[in-house]
Amino acid sequence: MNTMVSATGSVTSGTSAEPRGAKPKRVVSRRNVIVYGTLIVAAIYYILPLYVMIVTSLKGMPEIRLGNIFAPPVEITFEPWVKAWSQACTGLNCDGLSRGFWNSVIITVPSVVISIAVASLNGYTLANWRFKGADVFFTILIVGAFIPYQVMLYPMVIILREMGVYGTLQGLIIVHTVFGMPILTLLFRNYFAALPEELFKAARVDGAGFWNIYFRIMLPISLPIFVVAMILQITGIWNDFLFGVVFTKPDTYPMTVQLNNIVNSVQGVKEYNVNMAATLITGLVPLIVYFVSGKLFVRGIAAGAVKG
Amino acid sequence: MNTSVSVKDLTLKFGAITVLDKLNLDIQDGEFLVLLGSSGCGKSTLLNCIAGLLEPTDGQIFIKDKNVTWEEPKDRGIGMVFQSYALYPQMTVEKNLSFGLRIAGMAKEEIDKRVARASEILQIGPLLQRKPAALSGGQRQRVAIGRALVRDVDVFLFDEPLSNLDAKLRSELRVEIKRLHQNLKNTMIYVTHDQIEALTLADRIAIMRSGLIQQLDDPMTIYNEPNNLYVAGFIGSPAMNFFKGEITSADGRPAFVTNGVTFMLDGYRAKGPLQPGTKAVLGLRPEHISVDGPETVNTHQAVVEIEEPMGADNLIWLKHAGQSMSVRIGGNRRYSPGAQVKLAYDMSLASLFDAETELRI
Amino acid sequence: MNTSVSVKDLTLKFGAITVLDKLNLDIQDGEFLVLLGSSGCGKSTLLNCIAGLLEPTDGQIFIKDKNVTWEEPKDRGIGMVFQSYALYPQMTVEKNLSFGLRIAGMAKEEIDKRVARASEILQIGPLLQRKPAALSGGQRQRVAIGRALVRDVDVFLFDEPLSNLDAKLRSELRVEIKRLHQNLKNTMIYVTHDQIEALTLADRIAIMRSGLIQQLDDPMTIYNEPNNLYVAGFIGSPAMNFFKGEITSADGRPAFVTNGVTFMLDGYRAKGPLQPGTKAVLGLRPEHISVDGPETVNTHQAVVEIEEPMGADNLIWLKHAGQSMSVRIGGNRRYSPGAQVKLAYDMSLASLFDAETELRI
Amino acid sequence: TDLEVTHWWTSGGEAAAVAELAKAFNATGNKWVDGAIAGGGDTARPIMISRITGGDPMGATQFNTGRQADELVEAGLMQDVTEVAKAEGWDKIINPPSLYKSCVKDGKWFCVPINIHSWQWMWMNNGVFEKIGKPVPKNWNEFVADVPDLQKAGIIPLAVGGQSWQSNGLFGVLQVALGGVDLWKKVNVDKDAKVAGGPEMLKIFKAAAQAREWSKDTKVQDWNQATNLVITGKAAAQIMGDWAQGEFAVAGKVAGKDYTCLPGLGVNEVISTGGDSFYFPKQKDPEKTKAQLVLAKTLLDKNTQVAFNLKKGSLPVRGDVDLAAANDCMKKGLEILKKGSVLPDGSQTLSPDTTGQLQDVIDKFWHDLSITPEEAQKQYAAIIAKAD
Amino acid sequence: MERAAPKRRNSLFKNMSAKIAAIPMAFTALVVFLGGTIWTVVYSFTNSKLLPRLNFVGFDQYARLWSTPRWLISVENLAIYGVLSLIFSLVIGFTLAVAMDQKIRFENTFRTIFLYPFALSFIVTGLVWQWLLNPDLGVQHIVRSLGFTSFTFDPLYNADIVIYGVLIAGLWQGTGLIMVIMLAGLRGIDEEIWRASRVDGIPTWKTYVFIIIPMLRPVFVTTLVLIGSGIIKVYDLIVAQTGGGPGGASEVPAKYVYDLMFYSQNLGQGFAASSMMLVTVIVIIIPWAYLEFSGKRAR
Ligand SMILES: Nc1ncnc2c1ncn2[C@@H]1O[C@H](COP(=O)(O)OP(=O)(O)OP(=O)(O)O)[C@@H](O)[C@H]1O
Ligand SMILES: Nc1ncnc2c1ncn2[C@@H]1O[C@H](COP(=O)(O)OP(=O)(O)OP(=O)(O)O)[C@@H](O)[C@H]1O
Ligand SMILES: [Mg+2]
Ligand SMILES: [Mg+2]
Repeated sequence: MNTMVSATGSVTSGTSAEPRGAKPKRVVSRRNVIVYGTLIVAAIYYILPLYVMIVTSLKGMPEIRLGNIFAPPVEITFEPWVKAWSQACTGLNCDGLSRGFWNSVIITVPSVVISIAVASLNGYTLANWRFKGADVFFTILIVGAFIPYQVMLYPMVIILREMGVYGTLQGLIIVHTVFGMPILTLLFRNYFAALPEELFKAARVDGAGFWNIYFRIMLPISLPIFVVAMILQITGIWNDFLFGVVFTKPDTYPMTVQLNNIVNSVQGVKEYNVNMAATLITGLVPLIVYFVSGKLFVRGIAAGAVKG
Repeated sequence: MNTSVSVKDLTLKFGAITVLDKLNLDIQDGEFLVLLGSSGCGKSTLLNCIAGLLEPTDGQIFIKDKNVTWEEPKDRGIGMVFQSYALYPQMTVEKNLSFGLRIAGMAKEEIDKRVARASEILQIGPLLQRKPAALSGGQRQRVAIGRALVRDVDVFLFDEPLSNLDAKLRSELRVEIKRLHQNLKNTMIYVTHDQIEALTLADRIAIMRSGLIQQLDDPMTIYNEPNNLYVAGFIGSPAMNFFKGEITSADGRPAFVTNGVTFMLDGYRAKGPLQPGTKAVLGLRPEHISVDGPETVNTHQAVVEIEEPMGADNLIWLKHAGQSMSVRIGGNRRYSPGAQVKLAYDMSLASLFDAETELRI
Repeated sequence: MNTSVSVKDLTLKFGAITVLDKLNLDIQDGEFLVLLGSSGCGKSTLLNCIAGLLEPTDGQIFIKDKNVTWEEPKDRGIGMVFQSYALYPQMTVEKNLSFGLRIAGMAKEEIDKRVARASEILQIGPLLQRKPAALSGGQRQRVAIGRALVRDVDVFLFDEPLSNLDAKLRSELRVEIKRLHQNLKNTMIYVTHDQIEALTLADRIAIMRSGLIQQLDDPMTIYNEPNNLYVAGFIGSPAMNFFKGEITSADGRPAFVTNGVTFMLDGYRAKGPLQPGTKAVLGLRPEHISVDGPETVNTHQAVVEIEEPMGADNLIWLKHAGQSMSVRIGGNRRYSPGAQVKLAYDMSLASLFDAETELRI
Repeated sequence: TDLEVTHWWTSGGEAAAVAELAKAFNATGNKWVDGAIAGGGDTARPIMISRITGGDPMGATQFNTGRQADELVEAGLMQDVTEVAKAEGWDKIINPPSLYKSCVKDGKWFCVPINIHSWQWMWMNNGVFEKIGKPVPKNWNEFVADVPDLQKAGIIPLAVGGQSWQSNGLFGVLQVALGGVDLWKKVNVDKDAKVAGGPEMLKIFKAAAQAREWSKDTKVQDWNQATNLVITGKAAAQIMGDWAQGEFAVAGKVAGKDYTCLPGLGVNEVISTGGDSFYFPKQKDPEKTKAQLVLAKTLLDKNTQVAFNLKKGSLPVRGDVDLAAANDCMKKGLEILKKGSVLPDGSQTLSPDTTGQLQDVIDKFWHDLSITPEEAQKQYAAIIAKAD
Repeated sequence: MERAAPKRRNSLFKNMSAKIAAIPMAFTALVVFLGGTIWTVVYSFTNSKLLPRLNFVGFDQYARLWSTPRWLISVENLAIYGVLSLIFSLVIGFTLAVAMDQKIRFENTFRTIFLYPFALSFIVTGLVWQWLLNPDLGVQHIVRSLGFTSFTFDPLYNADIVIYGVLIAGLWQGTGLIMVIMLAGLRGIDEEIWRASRVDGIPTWKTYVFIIIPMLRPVFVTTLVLIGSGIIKVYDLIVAQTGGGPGGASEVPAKYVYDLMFYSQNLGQGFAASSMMLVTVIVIIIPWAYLEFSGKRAR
């Protein structure tokens, strides 16, 4: 720029060569290529299995036998979905997943509610009503988060037996509450600890006790973390197989057990299309929960997980 | 008049850390007491002990002559206003105000009456149906006070209620709190680390430092006759100028020498005889030094280093007796750096401290 | 002297919101310019545009006569100090200072030299091996300045660098920044909403309001002769007292009437002839009113409502001409509420504004 | 009375067989509540055991005939069905008698054997051999000779699914067929580590090493998928228990025409008498206990035995039933049974723990081609030495 | 005023409600986790078979455990899987979070895509990837049918690389959550840090590496807890995808425990393996949890 313009002078007229306003940007910049490239490649990796499942579930068996699992269906059929939902057999029962669906609902709803209620109460107690020994419980819980479920299976069977609730819905709810507790308690504790302590003090001066503060002050302002806890528990409990199968009976088997039965009961050839449809149907509830509440989930995560 | 709040030998430890150490404090009925001190000195801790939100390790607390050391906060007859206001975000203003009363199971009409009265006093009538998020800082503050007001308590506790506000609002609300106190005539205990707040609001100020009360006096006494070096340096902005030196006598009169410069102590009201040879610190407030005024027994030359015009006033920083000092003059008098000025001091307003004990002499 | 930073017709929109609207500003070489305005008026936005951290929607920016509108921040010859300091928390002070230089591939000796110089200027030598978490607020602040310093830039940009500090520290660091400017003689642009900072630091102050500069002048002019009602009300703490009324003439001399009270305007330096009948606003600063002093042409009676002792000064709030007003008097003069006082005004220091255009008349 | 019955029979043929049991039981005025758990015994057994020990027992449950439920019986968790056994004279009708030995503890009956499953079979697709222009092999050695031709034709000579019990079972079959019954007994019954480490055994390992090469292109997990490879002609043969027959049946294949079965690989024609038994966990409700006894009786009923075993492809436990409808292969089996060439099953002679350990060794040897027969044999013998 | 002070309340009854509310937590912590652990450890010194019996045999079970090739393989697999899963989860999660943080278009869409696998169970994940990685059906089949007939990609049937096949599926399921947490962390970083680094002229990637990552410590801690607890528990995925095969090449400790306890009916051995896992967890976690969650946060 050799024609250095005096800044006070006639710059305002500005030649077109003179930079002015926003710097022009190319759409296909190197940065965009890298960023979107990364995202798209990753997106393919993540979306591919879902694509394959959907496509396969819409094909007939002859088409599947021909090969390409990535090819879109030539002839779309909903037969596999119908079969998976209401006709697939396990042993003598040929009513597909439909039976398990309501069992799953009956198991999931109270388990989610109770496990979250207990965990949020734990978090609240740990964050606001610290008493001697509370930290010890918490440390044990955190370590408990690392214990494989299989290891705890036997002791759990014995505990439930001694409590006389083995094989009942209550028993299963207890199991889910116990094993959901470590992570959920951690989340709730972090969340409540990040709330201004003065809120708690103000309520105490106002004469509110433990339960009043919990129900009337803390609960109403914890929506984000409740959403996170709910999503984690709904997916966790809905997807649970081990406890569902060990702690229930055939007529109360959840959907995952039915799914396992359908997928693992091979009748001659593997009916991939039915299996895929069954898989999709089983995953549908948590998937819907995710798609609906994705934004809230991210917000809640920010509130509960990041502040370590 | 009776004592309203009385703290006896209060000690509080967090594990090994002693935050309050055998603290004693008596507050009169209807008094406005300010606890002033730098961050971390234990002000909030003391207030929380009085409120019953922290359990003291030792000692007793009396409110209205009743030993409340082990009472629940709600049974102490106190109301509290917090720094962040701590309004319940999910409740409307009205619900915020009435929450405590509803918890206590008070009759609906009585609640309404009290809320109405508080909202009238604080002029928040039109806001009653809003949620805290829809209020400005000042309005939130008023609601927070209202929450204490409806509970009809004897003692109001404030924990830095203005520190989150900007300067302009702060000075407005200061006046409002003062007015409120004049109307209600409750006992108020107010924690702050802003000395202007302390000076303007308090009937008495308790200056705290690491869990101990350094001086408990009315604002003017604290400002003009600080008990010790810490109080002297803490109060006043710009801060008091300090000179380290020695007491001597010149012409048979007591004097103070520092770096070869002599200050005659004529007019200083010493607490006892001034022993020549005592190492001492002389404190002079920037506004008690006159510049280029009539000569007195103490008139020195100095050079202007920096000028800080602050509108109404002008603060000039000078080099004197080998150290930097500040002098406050009228906003319309200007000195540029390098200018020579004549300084004169009024020793009746000065403070003198023993260099060792740091106590006023 | 040359212009150091020059902003031409700068416009910036966030979507539909226009934050800056064809703003023009010329800053001289070595000048200390303060951008003052209430929250959200666009100060930071303007500063970020100058720094190159925000892209303007339209307009140009010149630094040292070079058009830098499209330059990267690092190529503009600017250094910036942020409100939160934005120190890199995991690096020692030394690393913080040198990181930019090392990235730029500067020779080791040169880096060391610059760091040494900066740490000397800012007296942070002993802190060089600490991490930011182990520094006090004031020390962090200095490191943040140091980071700009080592880059050896022409223009320093400060975005409310003191607003996170407590009052005491703030006033100390203010002096330090002023001293730094006197030594370095760089151009400095300083954003704040604290008027004391603006008044004490600035060579010139630009008062901003919703993206527009209201007045650009040296501090004394801004304080004593505010351009318009907004500036008059914004600057000064406690704020200027305003009276709404009308210009008349009494005894053939210009006067101002409000609520039946007449103020003679003798000594007021009007910009033009004062038209009787004009609706106007009279502004009187609290410190320009004398209480119980010698009588002047303007002497009124008033009743004290509240007293706010602030140590060095005493602020009294009075009821006068049907409204509340504040007057500042010496810290040792006390008035209790209810006292009758005599007020006298110096009209040469008053301000008069057209009630409609809000401009000074 | 409703009685919940758990089992792991979920494949096509198995389910059809269970339906016969259910039908018979329902005909007694009770109700069979089906509790199938798919995924095989490995998946199902932990669940069954948990429920029994957890105090929520099912009405009846399948276990493999053998030692799997011994401790449950010892712990007193199982219903004593001696009453029915005596009345029905089970000790006389069950053939071979070795079958019920594991049901009887201290003279009391705790379970009902329901079928005989033998591992000792090889299944071959006749069409495949037609394609390569060879006759269907009559024994293992002939099969070995055909392997190169099969491979040339792009056919997997031997289909073996990925699950570890499949390779392990196959190894057992080789042991009996190529090593002889005596060798097998010395190792599996007498737990003679010397024999297990001896040269005879090494031959078996070498044969297995050959077989693993032939099977390595079988990229399926489940046994019935492997069977399916044989059915569809992608593979030539599979060594698998008689339950594989059910798959052929479901696919509409006819024994002798479409496929051929070789008991004992055509070398050593024996039947190992594995199988399934039903146990009856103790119930609180006396009504249920009654129903359990009814079920026990029903299971050994002649008609039930016939109907069930025809569908299941297994052999009945009663020597006195007429299996006129049986197909070619089953008849071969019955013949051998009549001759008394029977062996106990591995699960009757070895504890599940030992079985599991042996299985790990064989499984690893099968899939890791770098392990030499000698190495594998050494580990194998070490486990036999410590076996219980 | 000299009246006797009211008695200090018995500290046991102080905050009674809080203590009552903590009963489920105390029960879980003490009875289930602590009690269950102790019970497990005690029985690991017995020769329990199908049912737990107090028939002590000293360290026999441990001696056998550490001489069992399958256990050794399991431990080795867990180590490989753990280290790789940790590294890749963090790297992929962070990379995606960074890409998502570039003010991109369709952010919601991308986030949903990355996150949805987390809604699916490991059983489903295992099945899907078993199909995709099946050489006769999935990726290998497709690439071969495109003409690259020598292309081989059958991790699930190759003992040497089977654990990587499992890893592919594990990452697919879990990295979305890590990404979201990282993203939340990135969004929480003070904008001014970015500005400062731009003024300092530090390239974006260097800012991430030298400034942002060190600032995200608490976020990394949370993700470590999540990934770590997931790794130790890995079981369903293996069972659904490989069943531990081929030839036990993808065995993991949790599966060993389960199989020994229920399949081999050797509880003592299963408990010994459990105890080994517990000891490892405790040795790693307790000091860390102590540092991370106590003291510092005290009020
Ligand atoms: N729960 C606690 N555990 C340990 N130490 C604590 C705890 N709470 C406060 N302290 C310590 O006690 C001292 C006094 O704290 P306090 O909050 O009373 O100070 P303050 O005077 O209110 O300060 P500020 O003006 O910053 O509010 C501080 O040094 C603080 O670190
Ligand atoms: N990224 C953005 N998108 C939309 N509006 C914005 C954005 N950044 C700032 N604004 C708006 O622009 C206006 C000016 O903001 P700016 O930060 O410059 O104010 P400021 O004068 O620095 O205030 P403060 O004193 O609070 O820092 C505000 O009204 C703000 O809401
Ligand atoms: Mg405090
Ligand atoms: Mg700003």
